[in-house]
Amino acid sequence: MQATEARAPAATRELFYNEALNEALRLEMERDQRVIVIGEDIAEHGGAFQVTAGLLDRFGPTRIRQTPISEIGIVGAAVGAALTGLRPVVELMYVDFAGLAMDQIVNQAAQNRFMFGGQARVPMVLRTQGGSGRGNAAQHSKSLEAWFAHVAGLKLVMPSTPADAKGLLASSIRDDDPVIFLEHKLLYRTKGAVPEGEHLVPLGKAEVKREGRDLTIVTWSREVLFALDASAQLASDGIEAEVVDVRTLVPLDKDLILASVRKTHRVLVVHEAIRRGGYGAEVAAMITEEAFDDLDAPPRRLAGLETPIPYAQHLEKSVVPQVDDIVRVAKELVV
Amino acid sequence: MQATEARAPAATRELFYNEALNEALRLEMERDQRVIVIGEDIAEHGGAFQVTAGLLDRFGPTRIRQTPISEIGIVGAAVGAALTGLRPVVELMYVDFAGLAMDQIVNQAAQNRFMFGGQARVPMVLRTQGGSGRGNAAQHSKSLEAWFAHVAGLKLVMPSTPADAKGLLASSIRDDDPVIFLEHKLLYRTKGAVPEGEHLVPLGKAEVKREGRDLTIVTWSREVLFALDASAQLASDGIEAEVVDVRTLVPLDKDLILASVRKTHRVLVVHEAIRRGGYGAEVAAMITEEAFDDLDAPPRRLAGLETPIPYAQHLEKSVVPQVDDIVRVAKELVV
Amino acid sequence: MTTAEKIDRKTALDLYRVMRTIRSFEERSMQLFGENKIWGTIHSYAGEEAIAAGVCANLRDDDWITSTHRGHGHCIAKGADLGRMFAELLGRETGYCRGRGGSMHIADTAKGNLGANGIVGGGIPIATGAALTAKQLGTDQVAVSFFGDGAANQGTFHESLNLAAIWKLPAVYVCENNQYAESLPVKRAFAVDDIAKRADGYGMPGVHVDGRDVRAVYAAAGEAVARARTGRGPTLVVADSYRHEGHYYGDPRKYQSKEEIDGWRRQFDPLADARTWILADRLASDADLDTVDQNIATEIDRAVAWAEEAPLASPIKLPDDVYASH
Amino acid sequence: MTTAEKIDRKTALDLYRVMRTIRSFEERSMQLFGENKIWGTIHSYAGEEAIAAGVCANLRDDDWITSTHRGHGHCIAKGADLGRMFAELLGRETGYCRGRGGSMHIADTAKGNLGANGIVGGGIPIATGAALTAKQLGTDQVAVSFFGDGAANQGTFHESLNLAAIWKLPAVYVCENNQYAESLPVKRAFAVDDIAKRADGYGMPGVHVDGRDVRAVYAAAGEAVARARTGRGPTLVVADSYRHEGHYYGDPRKYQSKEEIDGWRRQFDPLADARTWILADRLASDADLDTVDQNIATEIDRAVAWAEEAPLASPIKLPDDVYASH
Ligand SMILES: Cc1ncc(C[n+]2csc(CCOP(=O)(O)OP(=O)(O)O)c2C)c(N)n1
Ligand SMILES: Cc1ncc(C[n+]2csc(CCOP(=O)(O)OP(=O)(O)O)c2C)c(N)n1
Ligand SMILES: [Mg+2]
Ligand SMILES: [Mg+2]
Repeated sequence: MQATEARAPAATRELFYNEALNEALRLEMERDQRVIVIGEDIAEHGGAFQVTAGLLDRFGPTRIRQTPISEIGIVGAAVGAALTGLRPVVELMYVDFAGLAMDQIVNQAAQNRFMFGGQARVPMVLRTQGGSGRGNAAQHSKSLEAWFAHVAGLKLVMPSTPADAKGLLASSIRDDDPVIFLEHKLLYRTKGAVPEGEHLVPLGKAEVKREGRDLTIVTWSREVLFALDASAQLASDGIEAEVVDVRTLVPLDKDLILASVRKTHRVLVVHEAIRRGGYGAEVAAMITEEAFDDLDAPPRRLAGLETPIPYAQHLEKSVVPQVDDIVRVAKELVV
Repeated sequence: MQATEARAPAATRELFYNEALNEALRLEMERDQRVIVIGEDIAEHGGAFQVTAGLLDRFGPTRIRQTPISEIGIVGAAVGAALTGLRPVVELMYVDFAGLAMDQIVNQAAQNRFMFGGQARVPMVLRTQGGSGRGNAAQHSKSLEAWFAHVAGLKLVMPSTPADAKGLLASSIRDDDPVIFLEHKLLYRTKGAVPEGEHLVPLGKAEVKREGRDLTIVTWSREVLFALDASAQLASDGIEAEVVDVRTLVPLDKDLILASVRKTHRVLVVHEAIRRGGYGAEVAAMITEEAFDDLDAPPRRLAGLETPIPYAQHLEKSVVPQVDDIVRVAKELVV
Repeated sequence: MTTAEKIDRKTALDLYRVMRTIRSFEERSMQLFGENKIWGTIHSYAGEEAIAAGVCANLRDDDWITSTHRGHGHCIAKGADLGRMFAELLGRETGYCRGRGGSMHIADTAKGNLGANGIVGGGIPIATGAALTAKQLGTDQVAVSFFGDGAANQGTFHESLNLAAIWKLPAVYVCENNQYAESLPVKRAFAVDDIAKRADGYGMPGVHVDGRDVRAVYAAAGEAVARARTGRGPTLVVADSYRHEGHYYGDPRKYQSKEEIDGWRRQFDPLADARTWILADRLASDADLDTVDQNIATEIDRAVAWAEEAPLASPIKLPDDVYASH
Repeated sequence: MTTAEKIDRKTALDLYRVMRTIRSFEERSMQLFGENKIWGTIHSYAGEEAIAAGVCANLRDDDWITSTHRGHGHCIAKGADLGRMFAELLGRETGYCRGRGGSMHIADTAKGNLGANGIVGGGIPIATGAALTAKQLGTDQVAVSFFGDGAANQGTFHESLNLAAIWKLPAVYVCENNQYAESLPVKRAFAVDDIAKRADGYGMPGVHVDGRDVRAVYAAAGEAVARARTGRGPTLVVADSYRHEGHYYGDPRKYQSKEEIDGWRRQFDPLADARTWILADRLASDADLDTVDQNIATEIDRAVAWAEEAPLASPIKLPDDVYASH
C-alpha cells in the first residue's frame, strides 16, 4: 500500500463523513468488480446512516446485497466470499451486534490465514459504527474496539475526519487482511475537506491533528473532535496540547505516539469506551514501557464510566468523556 | 458474601481442580434447588473436562440439562431462567465459542439490570475454560478474559488452585450478578488441598501466593503456577519474587496489588492471552496511575505473542509465556 | 388460519380497550417525539395492536413475555402503567427504567414483562429460559416471546424453538409478520410463503393467523397458551399484520410506494375492524365505544402530565446501578 | 430416500478407492495417536466414508467444500495429498498448514477445500459465501458444506440456508447424521424425525439419503450438485450414518452400550457394503479390490514415512504469518 500524501495535493471539497465513506465505496466498486457490499438495510434505504445511499442504483442489487437480519450468516458469507475471490465490505448496522457475529470474525476471518498455514487470504472489511450520543441506549451505543484489538489477525481502523474516512476505507478495501472499520454515529454529519478522486490513507499511520508542547492527548474517533475543542480552550489558558489521532488502532503507530510523548513528557489517553480493559490501557501501558524515563507524570486515562450507556440525554453525557472533562484532566496533568 | 477464611480452618483433602469444581457444584445444588447446570455433553459424559461427572446420577436430567449444540440459545435460556427464579450455571465447553453467545452475555445478561433500572437480577454463572497446552489449535485454545473484563455488568473469576476453584465457584453461584468463571484446561489435573464442606472464597479478593521483596509478579490462572515455579528458580539466584494471584479480575483487588508493588517497587504482569489489549495492560496502567512514584522501573508485561495458537506442541509453547520466560524477564527487571 | 370464535361483551370491550390504548399511546409518543421531548428512536406498533391484545388477553400477571424494539404494545397489553411508560420515554426518575432504558428497553417485571429488546431476536432465548423456569419449578406459568418476521431469520429463533420443542417447554412463539424488517420486505427475506411452516422442522405446531383480527389472534393464542399451560409443549404462531408507520419515527420509507402504504393501511386496521364487528355483533354501541375512547384519551393526558411533572432521572451514582451485589 | 442408481466399473472403483483410503488413513492416524506421535484431538470418520466419497465424486477441483472437525474424509475425497495430511498431524513444516492447524484445521485450497473447522456449524456460512462468489462472478462452480447433525441445531445453519434459498445460490448442504453430537443422541437433540424436513422452512428441497450406501449418496448429491450448477438453487441433503469410533480418540463412550456399538457398526459399514455390491454387480473381482487395498496400504506407508522424515514446523517468525500484508 502506498500513501498518496506525498504526491501533489488533490483538489478537495467539503463533505460529510458519511458522504466521504460513500465516495470511497463508489470509487472502489468502480475500480474493482470484486468489491461488493453486503448488509442489512443498505439498498433502497441507503443504510441506517446513509453510507450506501445511491449505490443500489449505480451497482444494482447483486453488488449491493441487502440481507435479512442474520448477522453471523452475513459475516460468515463474507468470509467465504473473501476466501474465494470477492472483496466484500460488510455493513454491520451497530457494533453492538458484533456479539452475534464474533465467532465468524475471530475464529474464521481473523484466524484463517494463520491456522491454515498461509494458504488463503481474507480480504474483507467489516464496517460498523459505535458510540453514544443519540439516545439509543445500552444495546446501540457501545464502543467495542478493545475486543477487536485483542484478536490476532484483525486490523482495526477508527477514522475521525471525512478525509481520513475516505482514505482509510479505500486502503482497507485494498488490504488483503480482514479489517474492522469502526465509524461513530455522531461523526456522520460532521463536515471536512476531502480530496477528490483516489485518496488513500495508509493503515498504521497516526496523525498529529494539532501540535503542542505541554501534553499529548492520544485519542481516536469522535473523541478527537472533543480533544481538539478542549485544546482550543486549554490554549486560552496557555496550555498547548498536542492531539494525536491514532486512526489505526491495529497496527498501532507507536513511533508517532512516542515521539510526541518524548516531546511533551505528559500524556492523556482519551476514549469513549469504558475504561476497564479499554484500548487506552494498552496505549498507556505501551507508553510507560517504552518511554518511562521521558514521563514527568504517569499517563492518565480518561474514558467511559463502567456502566452500560443509559438512554436519557443528560445521563448519556454523564458517562462518556466530554470536552470539559478533557480540559479538566489535562489541567490536572500539567500542573 | 462472607469469607470463611476467618473461621477455624476446615479439614482438607487433596483434590484435582476439576474434582474441586465438581464438589462445589454438588454442594450448591444440594443447598439450593434453584441451581441447575446447563450445557453440552455434561450428562452421561460428565463434561468435556469431567467437571460434572456423576451429577446426572445425583440430580437427574432436569437439573443437569444437557443441550444440543446451540450456544446462543443455551446462554440466552440461562439468562431467561436467571431472570425468573433459577440460578443457572452454564457450561460453555471452550471459551473460544463465546463468540457465538457474546450477544446474550453482553447485551442481555450483563446489561439487563442497569438497562431496566434495577428491576431484575441475573444470577447466573457462565463456566468455561480456555488456554493452550493441549494441541487443540486456534479455535480451542484462546484466552479471552479481556473481552469479558471490558463489559460493564459482568464479574470475572479465574482461579488457579483447586481450593480457589471450589471456593470461588460457590461464591459465584451465590452471587446475584452474572459471573464469568474461566477455568484453564491444563489446571484440571493439578492437585491441591481443598477444604471439606462449605468453602467460600469471596469475589474481589486477590491472594499473595508467595511472598517476596524484590519484585511483584501479578498474574492469574495457569500462569500462577508458572510464576511460582519461576519464583523458586529466581530464589536460588537470590531474587525473591512476590506472586500475586489476582483470582477475580472483576472486581479487581487494587489494594492488594498496590500494597505489594509499594513494597517491591517492581512489577511484572504475566498472562497467557495475547499481549495487545490483554488485561495485563489494564493492570499495568492501573499500577502506573496509582503508584507511579513507588516504581523503580516501568511495569513489564509478559504475555502471549500476537498470533492465534498453533497446533504443534513446540509451536504452541513458543507463543505463550513459559517458566523460563518469566525467569528471564524477572531478572531483566530486577537488575 | 385459525378461525375466530364468538366473543362475549366483556372480552370484546377489554380487547378493544387495550387496542385503543396502544394506538393512542403510539399517537401521543409520536407527537412527543415530534416536539423533541422524546429522543433516541421510537418504533410505532400502530396497526399491529390486535396481536399484543389478542395474545396477552390469554395471559396471567405471572406469565412472562419478552418483547421487541417495537415494544410499547406488548407492554401495555401486559398491564403496564402508562404514566411510568411515558416517564421512561421522557427520561424521568419515575420511568420504568429510571431513564436508563428508553423506548427500546422498557420492562415491567411485576407484570411479567421481562423487557423490550433492541437486539432483533434477542428476546427469544430469554422467553425460552423463562419457560424452562416454569417447567423446572413445576408451576403452570407460560412464557410468550413476541418477535418480528425479521427475527425469524436469526439464529436465536432456530436454536430456541428447537430447545423448546425437545424439552416440551411451556412457551409460545409469536411471530408478528408486519411484512417488513426495516426496509426489507418479507418476500425478499424468505423463499417460503408461510413462516409457520418452519415449526414442522422443530416438531412443534405452527399456526398461521390473521393478525388484523383480534378474535382470531385471541383464539389461536388461547389454544397455544392452553397447550403450554397443560404441559403439551410450545407452539409457533405467525400473525400477519402491517405497521402503519415507518420502521421508526422519521423513516422516509423510500422502500414503499404511497399506494402501497395507503392501501395496506386501509386494509389492515385492527382497531377499525374491531369497532365494526363489535357493532355488527351488537356487543356494544357506538356510544359505549366512544366512551372507551374518551376515557383512554383522558388517561393518556393524565399519564403524560404525571410523567412531565416528575424529576429527570438522576445521574448520581450510575455505576452503582450496574450490579445487584457489590 | 433417493434410490441408488446403477454405477459403472470406473466409478465404482473410484468410490471404493476413496472410501478405503479414508478408512486406512483413519486407522493409521489412530495408531499414530496411540503412539503419541499425534497430539491434540482427532475425530475419526470411519463408518461415514460413503458420504464424503459419494458427494465429492460429483465435484470438480474448482468446486469448493467446507469441512468439519471430523474432516479427514472430506479432505481425502476432495483430492488431498496423504503425505501432507500426515505431515500436518505430525506437526511438520511440510504439512498442509505447516503444523499450525493440526487435525481440526486442514485446508487444501488448491483442491477447493476451504478447510476443516473446529467450530461446529462454522463452515456453513463460509460455504454459502463461496457459493455467492460463484454466483456473483458468473462461474458454474458449486460450494458444498459438510456438517453434522449437531451442527443442524446451530444458528449458522438456519441463517445460511435461508440466505442461500432467497439468493438461489449454488450451494449443497450435506448434513451427516451419524446419530450423535458428542454424547448427545439425535433423538434427544431433535423433536422431529427427519432433519431434511427443515428444508421446507427455507423453501429448498430436502433429501434424505442412506449414508451407508455410497451409490445412493452419489446419486442424491449428483442431483443436488447439478441443480446448483445449473442455477436452480441450493439443496439440503441429510445422510444417515454412524461413526464407528468414539467422538474423539479416547472417548470412553459412556453414553453408548457395547451392544449398540457392535450392532450399528455391523449394520453401518459402507466400505464392507461397497465390496459386497461391487462383487455382486460383477464390477470388479475380489482380487481387483484386494489390489486396491494393498496399493492404498502402500501409499499410506509411504505417506507416513515421507511425513516423518520432514523437519518439524519452524517456530521462527510465527507472528509474521498472521497477516497477508504488513
Ligand atoms: C441483531 C440486530 N440486527 C439488526 C438490528 C436493526 N434493526 C432494528 S429493528 C430491525 C427490523 C426488525 O424487523 P422485524 O423483526 O420484522 O420487526 P419489525 O421492526 O418489523 O417489528 C432491524 C434490522 C437490530 N436492532 N438488532
Ligand atoms: C460451537 C461449538 N460447540 C461445541 C463444540 C464441541 N464439539 C465438537 S464436535 C461436537 C459434536 C458435533 O456433532 P455433529 O455436528 O453431529 O458432528 P459429529 O461429531 O457427529 O461428526 C461438539 C459439541 C465445538 N467444537 N464447537
Ligand atoms: Mg417486521
Ligand atoms: Mg453427529
